[in-house]
Amino acid sequence: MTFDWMKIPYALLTLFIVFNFGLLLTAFIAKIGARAGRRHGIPIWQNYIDLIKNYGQRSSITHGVMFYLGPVFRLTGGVGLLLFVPTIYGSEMFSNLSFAGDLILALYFVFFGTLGMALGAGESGHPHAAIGITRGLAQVTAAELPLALAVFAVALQYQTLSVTEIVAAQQGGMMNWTMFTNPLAVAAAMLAFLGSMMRPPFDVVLAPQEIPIGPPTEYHSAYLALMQTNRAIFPIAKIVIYMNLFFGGATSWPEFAVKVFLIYLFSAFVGVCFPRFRVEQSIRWFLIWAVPLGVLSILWV
Amino acid sequence: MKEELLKRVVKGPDGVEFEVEPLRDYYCEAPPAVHPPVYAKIVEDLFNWARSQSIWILGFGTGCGAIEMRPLMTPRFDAYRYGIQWRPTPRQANLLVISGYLSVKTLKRAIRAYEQMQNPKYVVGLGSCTINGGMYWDSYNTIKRLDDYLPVDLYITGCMPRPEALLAGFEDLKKLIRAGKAEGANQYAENFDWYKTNQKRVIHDWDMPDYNW
Amino acid sequence: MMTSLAHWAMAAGFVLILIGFYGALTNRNLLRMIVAFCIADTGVNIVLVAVGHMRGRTAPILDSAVPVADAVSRIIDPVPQALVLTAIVIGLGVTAMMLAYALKLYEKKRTLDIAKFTELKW
Amino acid sequence: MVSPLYIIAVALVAAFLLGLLKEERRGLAYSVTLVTLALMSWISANWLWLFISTDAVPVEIYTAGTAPPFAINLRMGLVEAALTLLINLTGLISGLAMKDSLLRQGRRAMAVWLVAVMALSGIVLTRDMFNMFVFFELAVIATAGLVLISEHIRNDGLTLAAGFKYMITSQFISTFLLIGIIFAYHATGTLNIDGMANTSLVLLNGGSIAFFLMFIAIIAELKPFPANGWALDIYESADPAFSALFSAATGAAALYAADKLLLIGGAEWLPIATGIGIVTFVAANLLALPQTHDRRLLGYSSIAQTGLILVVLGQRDILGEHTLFIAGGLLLSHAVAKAGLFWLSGLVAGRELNAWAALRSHPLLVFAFVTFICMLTGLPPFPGFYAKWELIHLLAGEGRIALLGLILFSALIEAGYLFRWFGYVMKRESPAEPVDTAPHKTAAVLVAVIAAWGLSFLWGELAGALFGRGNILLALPLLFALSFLLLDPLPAWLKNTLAIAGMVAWFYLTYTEYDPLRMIFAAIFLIGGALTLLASYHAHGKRIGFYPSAMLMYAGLAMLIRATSTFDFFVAWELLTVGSYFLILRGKHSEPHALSYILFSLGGAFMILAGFALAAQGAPHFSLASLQELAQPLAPWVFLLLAIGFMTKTAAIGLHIWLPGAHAEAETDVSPMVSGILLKAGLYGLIMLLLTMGRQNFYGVDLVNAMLWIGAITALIGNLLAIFQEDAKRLLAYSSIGQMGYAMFGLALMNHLGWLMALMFVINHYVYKSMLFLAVGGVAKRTGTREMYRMGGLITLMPLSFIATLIGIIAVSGVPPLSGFGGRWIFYNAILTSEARLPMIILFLAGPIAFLYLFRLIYTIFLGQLKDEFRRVKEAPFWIILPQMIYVAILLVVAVVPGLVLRHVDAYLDQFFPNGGLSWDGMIITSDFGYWNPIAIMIIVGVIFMTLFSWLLFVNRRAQKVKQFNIVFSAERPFRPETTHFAWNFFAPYRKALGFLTLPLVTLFWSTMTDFLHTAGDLTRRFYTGNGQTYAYHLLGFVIIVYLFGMGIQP
Repeated sequence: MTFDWMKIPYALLTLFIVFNFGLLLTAFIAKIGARAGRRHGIPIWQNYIDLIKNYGQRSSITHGVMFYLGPVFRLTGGVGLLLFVPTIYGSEMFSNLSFAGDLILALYFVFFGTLGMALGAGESGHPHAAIGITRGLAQVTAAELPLALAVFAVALQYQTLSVTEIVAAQQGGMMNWTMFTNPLAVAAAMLAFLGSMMRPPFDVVLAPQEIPIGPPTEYHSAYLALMQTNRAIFPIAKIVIYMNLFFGGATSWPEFAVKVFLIYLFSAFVGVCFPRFRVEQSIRWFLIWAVPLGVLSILWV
Repeated sequence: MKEELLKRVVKGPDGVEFEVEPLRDYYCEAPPAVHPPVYAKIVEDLFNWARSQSIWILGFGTGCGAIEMRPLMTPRFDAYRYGIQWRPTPRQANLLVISGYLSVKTLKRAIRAYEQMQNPKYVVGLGSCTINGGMYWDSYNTIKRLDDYLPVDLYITGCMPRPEALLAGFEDLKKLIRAGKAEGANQYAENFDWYKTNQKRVIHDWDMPDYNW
Repeated sequence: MMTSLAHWAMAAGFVLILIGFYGALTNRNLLRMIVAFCIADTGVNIVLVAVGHMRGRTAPILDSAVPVADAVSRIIDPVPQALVLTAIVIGLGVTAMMLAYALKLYEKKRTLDIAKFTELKW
Repeated sequence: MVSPLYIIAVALVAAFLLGLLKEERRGLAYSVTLVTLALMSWISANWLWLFISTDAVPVEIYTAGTAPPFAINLRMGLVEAALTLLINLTGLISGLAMKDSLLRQGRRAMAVWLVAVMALSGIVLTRDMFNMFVFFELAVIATAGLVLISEHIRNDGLTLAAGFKYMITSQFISTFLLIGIIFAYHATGTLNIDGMANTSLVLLNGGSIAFFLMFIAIIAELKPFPANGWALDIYESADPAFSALFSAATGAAALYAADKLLLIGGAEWLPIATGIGIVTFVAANLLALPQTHDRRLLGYSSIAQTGLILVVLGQRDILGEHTLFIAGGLLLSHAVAKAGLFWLSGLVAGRELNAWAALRSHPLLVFAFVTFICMLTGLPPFPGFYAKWELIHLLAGEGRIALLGLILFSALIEAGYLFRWFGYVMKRESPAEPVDTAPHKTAAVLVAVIAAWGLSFLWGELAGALFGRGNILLALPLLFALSFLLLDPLPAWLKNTLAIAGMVAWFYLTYTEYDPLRMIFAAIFLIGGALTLLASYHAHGKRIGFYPSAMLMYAGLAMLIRATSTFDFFVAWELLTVGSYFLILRGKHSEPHALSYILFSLGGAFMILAGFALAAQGAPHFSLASLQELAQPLAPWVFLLLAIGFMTKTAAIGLHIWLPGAHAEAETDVSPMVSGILLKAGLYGLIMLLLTMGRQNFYGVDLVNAMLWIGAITALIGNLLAIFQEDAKRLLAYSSIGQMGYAMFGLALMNHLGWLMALMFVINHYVYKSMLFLAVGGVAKRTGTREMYRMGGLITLMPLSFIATLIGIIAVSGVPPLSGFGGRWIFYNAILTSEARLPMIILFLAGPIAFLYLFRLIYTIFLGQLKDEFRRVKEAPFWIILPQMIYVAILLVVAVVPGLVLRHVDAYLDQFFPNGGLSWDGMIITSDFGYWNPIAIMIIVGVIFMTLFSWLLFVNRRAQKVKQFNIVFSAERPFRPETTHFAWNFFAPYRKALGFLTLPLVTLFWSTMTDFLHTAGDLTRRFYTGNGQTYAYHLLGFVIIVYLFGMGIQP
């Protein structure tokens, strides 16, 4: 098997860019959220400081092997997800490791981190972690459904499962984006997107005082730092998929930055405007509002 | 509550009986370790700077002073812009604010919460009550001097201190941290026996391991 | 065509059978039921004989009065008569058996009411 | 040859001689009785041998030296010889079983016994109507006499009352019979049966009423519903050995008498006989359902069987020359099994069905019981099976569908109460009173067992001669399985080794025969089965009964894939069903679940039988391949029946309620067998069906489309139910339901990738479900519970089980990089080409739900808080771990190189679905839509994972290892692990949101159905009031109804 070894440094470069972008973007979004509350909010570089601090914590404890593996699974999931999807359309350099699999691989790899995190948190033996996981898993099953339907509609629409080809089909003007050619699918997917971002109204998973932030309640120091790293990468990786599928992908880093930011902003926007759902409410909400859109989008194609 | 910590004999599924000693089987018995700064100075300085710019307070209001902390999150004071945030779990928090008088009952919880935080960690005493008991100086139920029980890095006086005072106090704490002088966690580990003796003197129903990992 | 005597006999036989059946179905006393069955048996026997009867012929006994040569044209059908004999014997046996049962049942429960022997059911 | 007349003469002389003996010489009298019966049997046997070995014509015996009509004649032919042998042997063996009672009652009872047997033989032999009447009356008097004499033994009056009721009824019967005979004689001038038949009695003036009277009298002797209250009371109260004679011999004689009468009545009366038969068959089985008294239950069952045989006699117009084979098979099955059961009931002290649990301590008697109920139910290889197969086929060929349906329905009810009873035997608390193991009594039972198997062999040979079928008993896998019956005294490990060796050897012998499709199944059934059996090494002792059952199932599976004709297929299907039933029943609390399993399975099997029968249209041979030649309007029906039949095995929604209990309650090493392996049999059936029949249109409904929907809904509901289970094995069982739904969906897509996905599911599901069941079973074994919330934190104590579970759940969930992902990837590619979008949406919902129960499984068992009492549990036994580790290895290999297996299947599928295959380019697998590179995925994920893991390990190299209570607990501390382990009602929010989907509607439906049947039976039986007069009314009512029906249809 011939393998282009240059792909590795290129992939690492993508990772580096996205990592930094993610740290800044999440801080920026947090600032926007703060502004909505008429605060200044955290400094833009706060995420870097937090990360350094957490890596710099001197002591740590461990609950067992799976406790270690939790964050590792989580970050592997984030990094893998990022690398399995081409970031910049038309760029051989930033097509990453997408030769390994298509859209389906990306969709299922999302769960890799989720599952690993759930296991790690479970190993801590903390009931709140388990409660948080049950909520998270329960919610994600409902939230993933409209996304799956939308993705399927898109795959049907373009008759391919290759992300690159889907992006290619959307080139040549904004009106070729799936957002305009298949608005129902995009609507369904964006509602699903809300559910997967752990922001209000779907953040009961992390209820800070009831079940002190749920799954990661026992995580600290370097474990937490690893998970924070993932917090920077994973949402971007996910948004990259949305961007590629629905919003024409990106042909350059600035376009990438703008699109990712706007998509991210959507969840932040909804998040600051709405209060929290209980889990069963959010499940019903997804089934009643998002799923029919997805169904329609599939029947439409 | 102590009964659960007594030794008990249980029968396994294979019918064999054996003894369970909760303090040994369910809790880690290791004493706290001292974690001196080990990296090169420049690295430690970086870390200290980061620690000072990223203070995560444990969201635990121990007394009436807790009410003065809430405004810090509001637009008026907005402590976030100074890198100060609240975390709901001690594992992730760096700073324990003892907000006002501390009843013996709460002391127990405060000790647990403190011990479960990771090194380095800081304690700030808020209000007069943490210094000398304040108006409760003769109460049967509150402790008088906080630093007999936990290593306090900083006191913020007043009854009550205003949020502005808190902010000022945090800025002072940051200076201490940056200077590498906020080593309360190591101090606690070094003088562990002394602290424990003091703690046990006031907490009569001691129903936990000596160190709560 | 049968003779009118045979008609009457057959009719009487059937009436007896019906009387017997009626008696057996309506009387709850074991002995009365047995008697009713006897009546029915008799009816059956009469019917049997009546079916075999032929007008103007003699009994199927081959003696000097009825030579073997013309027996076929002069005697009535012997088979039903033979059947009746067998049936009577069997009827006797059955009746005796039922009476024995009645006796034993009475010894057991001191009653002859058929409706009292219903432990076995469903 | 000894004249058959001696059968009667010897008995009479002996009975007379007995009267001359002194009352005290009871031993001698008993010997005389037995010798006489043996002599009678010998004469019959001699004749039977003559007729079997040569083509001898039946012999007529003229008693008075003249031909009828002037004298009585007897006839000895094949049937007569067989029946008299049956009667005399039953008399002999029952006499043996009744030894104590006969000795106590003395010579008179023995004489009466001889007369009874003689009279029954006489009924069979005679060709004279009046003579038959005499023999009937003799039988009646003898029966009544026996009852009367034996009364002083029980001394409770019950027997007496029953006897008197019998006398009342027989008075009515004899009146009808006599009047009928005399008028028949009057009309035809003869008493000879053949004479009456030749002169067409029913066509003569008054002849039909005469015939009706005779007919109804003989039929009444068959104890038809509802005129049979008296017979039931006799069954319930009489000595069981006598009941054996009453059921087997009297029944056989009366049936033959009815057969003779039908000869006279001709074709017009056949429907009446059929009608009476089927009503009796259905009603008696229904009434047997609520019975708790063993002998009364057997009585009902006897009546039902007689009804069935009457149906066969009534269907002789279409059964033709096969009537004898069919009726004989059913009659002998009934006679042997019923006699055996009655003799067996003589060994059991209690009269409740539960009391038979005492048998459990005697494996041989349990085997006898199994033999009898399987024989009654008509399972292979017993004669009833052949008979039922032919009967159903001939009925279907002539389009008598309603009758066919009623027979199968009623047979299912019968199987229901018989197997329920067997469940009691195996699982209920054993009563204090032990089984009476007097040698003469057990010998009787064993003779019946030997007769049962002998007859099975004989009928197999007959079927071979008549229809060219192979003898089931000569099939090598079955013989191998049965040989474990003899090997059962050996230690378990030895038998296990033999079993594994046998399965591997069989695979080696046959592997060249399989195409890639069958190869997958063969590998799973045989090699996979052998692998699963490795776990059985953990069992100590002998494990009596395990290996015969398991090997029976595997034999069925092995035969299933090699079957080419519908007959072979169905035989294999029944064998694997029965074998797996016995396996499942071995679980501690599996009684109700095993019952529902066997009922659903048999119901499904009957559907399959009906489907095959419809397809064959009377052809004696029908190969599976010819299914594709079926045309409208038959084809959709056949498809429907077969599909439903197979779907009971894959537990499709609506037919799934048996699975969770059956799989969960089974033993540790049985669960993987019945889940990982057995479920595939249903899929194999569906594949076979779809391959041959393809799409079918049923009144505008595309059946394959319907299957698509069923598959999707099954997947959803299975998964949804799985997340709410507290019992780990039930969770896995529900998960199996869901997985089977996926596979069914894949098949129903009817495209290349859909099938590939289904086959991939077949392999994957075998591997990971076997592994998970073993892992969970090992944990349950160590902890003594299957409730997940009672476990927790076992990861450090059972690390290997944890690893197996972890790999298993990653594979099940379809997360890359393990093999489950391949299935999902193919699935997406498959549905892209399908038009079925709506059911697919349901499947989309089902997918993520799998995460919920999988996480719950691993978390609540292995993570979380360890409980006090489990602090010292050890890792699961080596032999349970070993197969799991092999499965882990397989999963990893398949994950990296799925092409090993898949590309062959993919290539093979090209011949059915030429388009849409995958292309295997080196490491990359490409479909029309996407691509997938398993090795690259594995390497990338592995590298990232290991890098991060080492980094974290380095950073945390000094981390303090803490214990389970060192958690932040809102500044408190946990009190006990039980209150800290969050596990019960794990997905409460989900229940609130979607719980309505899990309402047990299907269970409600089926339980309402069974309740309805029970209630119907329970209400109907109330009309057997126990009053002799009421019974007489029933009889008269029956006569009138039959008269109205029978004479109403006469011209």
